[in-house]
Amino acid sequence: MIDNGHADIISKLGGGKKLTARLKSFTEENINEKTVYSWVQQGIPDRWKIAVARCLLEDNIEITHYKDLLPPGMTIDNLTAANNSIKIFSDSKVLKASEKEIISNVDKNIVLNIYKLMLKIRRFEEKVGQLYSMGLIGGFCHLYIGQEGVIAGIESFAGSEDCFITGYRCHAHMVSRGEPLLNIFCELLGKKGGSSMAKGGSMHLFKSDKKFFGGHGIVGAQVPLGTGIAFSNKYLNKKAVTFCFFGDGAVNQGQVYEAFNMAALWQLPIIYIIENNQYGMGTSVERASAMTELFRRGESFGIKGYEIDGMDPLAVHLLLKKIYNQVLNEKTGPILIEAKTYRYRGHSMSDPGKYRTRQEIQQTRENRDPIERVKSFLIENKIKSEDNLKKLDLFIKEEVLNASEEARDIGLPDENTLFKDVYDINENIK
Amino acid sequence: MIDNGHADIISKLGGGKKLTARLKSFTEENINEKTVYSWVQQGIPDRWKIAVARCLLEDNIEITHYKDLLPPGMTIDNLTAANNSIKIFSDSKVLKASEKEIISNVDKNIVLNIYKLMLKIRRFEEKVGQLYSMGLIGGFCHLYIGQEGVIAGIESFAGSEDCFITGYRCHAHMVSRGEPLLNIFCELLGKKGGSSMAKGGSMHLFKSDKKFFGGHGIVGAQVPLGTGIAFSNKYLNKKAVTFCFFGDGAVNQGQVYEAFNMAALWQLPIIYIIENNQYGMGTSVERASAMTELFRRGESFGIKGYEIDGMDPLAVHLLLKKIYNQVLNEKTGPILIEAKTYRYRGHSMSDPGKYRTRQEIQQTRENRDPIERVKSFLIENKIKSEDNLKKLDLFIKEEVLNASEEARDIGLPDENTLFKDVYDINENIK
Amino acid sequence: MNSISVREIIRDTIAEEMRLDPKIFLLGEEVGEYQGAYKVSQGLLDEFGSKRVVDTPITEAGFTGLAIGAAMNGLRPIVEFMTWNFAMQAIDHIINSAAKTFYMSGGKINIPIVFRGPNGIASRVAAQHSQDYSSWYSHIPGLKVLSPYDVTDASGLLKAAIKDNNPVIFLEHELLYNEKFVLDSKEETISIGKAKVMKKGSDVTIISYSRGLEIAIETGKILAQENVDAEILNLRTLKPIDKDTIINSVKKTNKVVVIEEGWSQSGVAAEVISIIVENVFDYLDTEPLRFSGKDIPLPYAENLEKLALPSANSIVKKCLEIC
Amino acid sequence: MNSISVREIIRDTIAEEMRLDPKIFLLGEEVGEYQGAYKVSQGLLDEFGSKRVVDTPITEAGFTGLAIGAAMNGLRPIVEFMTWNFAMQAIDHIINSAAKTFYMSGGKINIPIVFRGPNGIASRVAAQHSQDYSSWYSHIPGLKVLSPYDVTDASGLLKAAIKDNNPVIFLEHELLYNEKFVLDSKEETISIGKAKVMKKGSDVTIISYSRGLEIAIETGKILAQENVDAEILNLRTLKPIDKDTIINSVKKTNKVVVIEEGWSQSGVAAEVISIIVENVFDYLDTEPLRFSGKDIPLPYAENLEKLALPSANSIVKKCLEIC
Ligand SMILES: Cc1ncc(C[n+]2csc(CCOP(=O)(O)OP(=O)(O)O)c2C)c(N)n1
Ligand SMILES: Cc1ncc(C[n+]2csc(CCOP(=O)(O)OP(=O)(O)O)c2C)c(N)n1
Ligand SMILES: [Mg+2]
Ligand SMILES: [Mg+2]
Repeated sequence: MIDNGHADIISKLGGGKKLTARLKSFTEENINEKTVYSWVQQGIPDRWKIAVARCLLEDNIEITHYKDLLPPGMTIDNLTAANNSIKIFSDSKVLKASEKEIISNVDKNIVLNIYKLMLKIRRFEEKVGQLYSMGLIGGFCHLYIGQEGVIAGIESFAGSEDCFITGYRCHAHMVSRGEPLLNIFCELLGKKGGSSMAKGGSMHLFKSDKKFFGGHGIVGAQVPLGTGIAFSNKYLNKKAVTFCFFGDGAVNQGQVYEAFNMAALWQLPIIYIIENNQYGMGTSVERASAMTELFRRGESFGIKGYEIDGMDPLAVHLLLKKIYNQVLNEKTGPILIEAKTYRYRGHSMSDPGKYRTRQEIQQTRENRDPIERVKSFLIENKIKSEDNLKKLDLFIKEEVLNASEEARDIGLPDENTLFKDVYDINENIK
Repeated sequence: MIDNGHADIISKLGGGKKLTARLKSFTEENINEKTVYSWVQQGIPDRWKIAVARCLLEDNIEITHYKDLLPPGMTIDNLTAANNSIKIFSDSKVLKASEKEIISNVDKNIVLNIYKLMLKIRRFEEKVGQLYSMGLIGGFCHLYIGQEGVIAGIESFAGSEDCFITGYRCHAHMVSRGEPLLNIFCELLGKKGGSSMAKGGSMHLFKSDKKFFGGHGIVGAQVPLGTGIAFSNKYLNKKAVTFCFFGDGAVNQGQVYEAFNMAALWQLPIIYIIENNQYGMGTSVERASAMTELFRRGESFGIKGYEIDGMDPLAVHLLLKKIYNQVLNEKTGPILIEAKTYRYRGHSMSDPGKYRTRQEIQQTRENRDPIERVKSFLIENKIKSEDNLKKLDLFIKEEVLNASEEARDIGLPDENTLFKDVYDINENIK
Repeated sequence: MNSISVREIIRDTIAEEMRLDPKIFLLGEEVGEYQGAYKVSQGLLDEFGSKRVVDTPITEAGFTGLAIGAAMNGLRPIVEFMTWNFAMQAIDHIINSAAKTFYMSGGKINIPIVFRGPNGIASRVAAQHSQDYSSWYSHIPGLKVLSPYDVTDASGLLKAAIKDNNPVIFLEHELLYNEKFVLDSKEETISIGKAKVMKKGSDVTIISYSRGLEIAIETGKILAQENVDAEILNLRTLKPIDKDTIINSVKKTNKVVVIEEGWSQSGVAAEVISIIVENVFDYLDTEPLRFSGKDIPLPYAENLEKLALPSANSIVKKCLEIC
Repeated sequence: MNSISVREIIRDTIAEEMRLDPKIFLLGEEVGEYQGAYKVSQGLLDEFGSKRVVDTPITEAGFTGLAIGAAMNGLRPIVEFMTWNFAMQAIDHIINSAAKTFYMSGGKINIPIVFRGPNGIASRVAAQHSQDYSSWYSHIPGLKVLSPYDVTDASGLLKAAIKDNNPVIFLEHELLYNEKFVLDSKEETISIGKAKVMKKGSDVTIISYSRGLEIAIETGKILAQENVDAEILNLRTLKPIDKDTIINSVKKTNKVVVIEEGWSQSGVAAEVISIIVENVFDYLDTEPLRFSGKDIPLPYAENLEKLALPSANSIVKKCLEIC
């Protein structure tokens, strides 16, 4: 008899008889007392070690003394978790797509469209930054530069009935939903013809015909609002998914969890997307969040979460499309996505940005830039030549420049619009 | 060669060489390629099945085809969880104490004190119910009858420096912290000498000398407030734990999670106690909460949770005392407790209570009543005789009656107190 | 004619409108299976089912935001707050997400939504459950604020609120729910923004709204015995407030008294008085008077609670001094 | 004498008080490592460390409740709201947990806490970031509400606020942060509840507070050129409001103009005017005037934003009509 302590274990668990009964609860197969008694002499077979270990844990018996009960791939934490998962068990996880998978599964045109959209957003935002520095844009102005992969990856599969909502960092969503750049520039410059009549400015952009519901200034507010949009789609039997974007700072707002609970309770068709750019203003995720695996922030409310690399727009396309289809077609209810991303610029145009090093930004730009990443993909896979892409860039730059110049030439909004649209003067007559 | 599909598995995982490398990441022991190759013929040994299964999962390969990889006690959910637990892994769990443990670990005097306190609370609340029905108490009035085991179990080990805070269902906390019954009755009856000068009434009781901070009417508000009390204790280096009580309805309020996050981030000495009496007003937990294992509501914020039977006050004493000591001495940071309990009366005195059956209440009373439970314990373990306990009850009833009669004889508060205590007119001079 | 309670008329009006438009739904705490914390929604779950009568978790910020989001996308929610005190948890959404969005979006996104529930004091529920939010909400552009007194008000104003394409704050009063009145069939619909002359008079104008009107009416009766003929105005709408009706009455009586249960500082009476002095200063024979709730959190004790609120007797006394 | 900016004086005052009492601590979003979103707390983390200068997650309701809880148990928190707009998320705690508790507990639990941050409009930040909460907070018993204009106000009032044993609302103005003034050493401490006569005059009383005072002063200067001698009052404290100083000034000038950036309905001006007509109606030569922000959510466009706010020129015109 090898002294592996197994006899001891069996006695601590109340003897062979009791143990047999308990082990039966773990399996449908027939296990009899005799077999279990035999383990006193022969040791517990590998196959049964885990079940025995769980019994020990359940009884608060120190399991660390019996390390050999745990095979490779199993830790005490894992077991404890198994023991405690009484009903649900979140299978939140990190999603990854290999280059191979992407090559064989993503259409070339889609790759190109993603690239174009990202580039358009980047060039647009760069121009906005310039105009702001020239004093032509007022108030707060939050650029999306660096994060383009997230929206472009999602836009690549979203339908026109799908709904979008986000915070104040909303220029990219307008571009992505197809608003003419001129109207956005006019809004930012506070001109006639602005997409919000120059009433909202940078933080309050909307495109109702393409179901983009803004553009909200209060951190976290868009999460219940987006949940309500999903509620209305379900109520109206519309086949549509709502994409609700918010930041790693917003993720701590209480109303987010009130919304999560209702979305899960009522199984609403919504995908929450945390754009984790690692800072809420000047505060890093670690300094703001006790639990930094943000994709697991829905678990306590029964919402499955996935982490994804938001700097890999093709992976976003490939992997989130699957999830999107489940939400749309299989009515799986809400899903939480944490897209790891990064912003190269300050929080807003007025952020001195002393909370992070230049090096950190530089390295991310060099190693993880979503545009460069897709560019290499296009070239390496011979979808487009470098030359081609250069021309494309010039073309987009020109488009952006023209729109901005045109906007600058337009006048201020009419003064008599001051009191317009405080109230909707139409009456709903049924 | 048995066709258990193992050869297939190994090939799907990229062959023996690749697999060997991956398996090494699960263990410190030496495993070599030859061994792994041999599995193609001989099958994967039980000991390695779990690690292999995790590889399959990681690669999104349908594991259901390979059921024999999972030994008793291990489900796919468990494995998935194991795969996804990157950093933290909650070991929230259900706590239980056997009668044996209680007998050998709980002092007889403590049992008796717990009993006395519960009885005092019950008789007090019964009298309050009577007075309310007679029209002598105004406004809302929420009785604690049925839930006495929770507060009594906790009071049995709490120190005088420890802090308490709860919602509007707060009479028991006053009794438990030792406020003379007369003052509480005066408050409820709106009389001079009321513990809040007859300004607060039933929902707003406070006992600052014993660190009971109320008595709050806004569902959930006490959770950040309690967290702040814990913050101040840490700031002031006081050795004290804060007990913050709230309901199964309150548990959905967003501010609860804002508080959880800060408590975990700053490792505050606080024990959150969800008194899950199964209804928030007329709404059952299932109709209000997507994830009904409320003790796991802190997991997404890095807070460990325990479920406990709140109808078993001796278990509350025994098990929570341990946790309390950890929080107090080992500075483990916040803990979340879900105490399963039940209220026999309506939500408030004006609740018609049609959302549950009489039978449900009756059964709980008969089978789970915390007072009856401890009474039996006292008698069975010969700590007190039935007769003894009867006398005790009479004594307490008399005490309650006297206090209530005395309060009824007292006059209304002076009218000139109307404008008193709107502001604290003392100045803090340092 | 039969009389009906304010509680019932609100329920009936909601039901009537819900029958007309499937996009209208009611949500809030305990509105469904419990039949409403104050039984206002009694029977609605039975008639309309749980899709349209939605019990929410206790998460005011969350369900208010959710309802506003639903309104942005084409539904017409009626949000019941168990009491308006709890709406403070959600007030950011009411103001920032509902009131401001139509303007901020340049008219793109309208929010047809009604927020309703009991406002102000109840009986003996103490400070946290007894606040009157009339002046706060009527301070905010983008909102319409309605404050019914009797069943005619409640029915006509609620219909108008539900049909309106803007966020509407509908301030009920718990202590009026049981009051019975005869419905005035000539006022089936009421325009938002119009006050009502409840009683014509020539000596003094008494202005109030909601339960303050009970005091106003009582004051009027006592004054009548003293041969003072008071005109009594029911504001009905607090925003946009009906300046014309106020002004015209004061032009006639040259004296004015404003009654409110809420606190006085920057309250509703302060606004009414400011409107009057701005517009018809020269018509005033004497200083306008206001009678408000005392400037304290509402106390629990019966005698103190009573003292904290305006009473007809003290108002009559002052009126007789100026009349 | 050297001048100093409002931003700096607030910082210096906080630091001074923190040196005196270890129970005082500052918490809020970005107050520490970032040195304050508007740099008001610059350098404080360095001096006092992260125990006393606490960066919070973006959870206004949570950290406000937490600070109030800490105050209940003996600390003296200063809560910075990045702007007061975001305090709407926390307003339930400010009102229900802070303002009402001392009274509700019969004087057992006091809450010594200061809530501070920029209030009202900033430049071009649009409706959700531009609300003036002066009248809302000054409506609430249990709160004291302070509204500094210059560095003397800011320093003296903030000291008084931090020393006070009650919840104090301290409404700063972003567009005044950079303004420099010479500190009046005769006013090292300022009593809460007292207004200040900024300029004596005999023809008309102009009353304002916070940045409205800039307009008031400008108005006064232009009027002087027209030989109108305006008396200018700085309210300083909005609650409890200083009736005596207002009344005494109007008794002298017999004419009054009130300026506020906030909305007019049940605003601060409405209260000031009501106080005047209630108390010194007979002293008034003509109707009191109020100039408020327009009754709309603040628009983004430069020209519209300007039009939405009161301006000295239009005020002067009206003043000349009544003087
Ligand atoms: C309720 C509220 N609190 C504070 C702010 C000020 N604020 C604006 S953006 C921001 C940081 C948000 O960070 P995150 O959610 O990570 O989004 P990101 O800016 O990184 O996209 C803060 C604190 C606000 N707008 N609303
Ligand atoms: C913010 C807020 N919303 C609603 C209410 C009304 N209300 C009072 S108690 C209650 C139910 C709370 O249930 P739970 O948290 O389970 O506590 P219990 O009453 O069961 O002890 C509700 C909805 C309130 N007081 N505050
Ligand atoms: Mg961020
Ligand atoms: Mg409950």
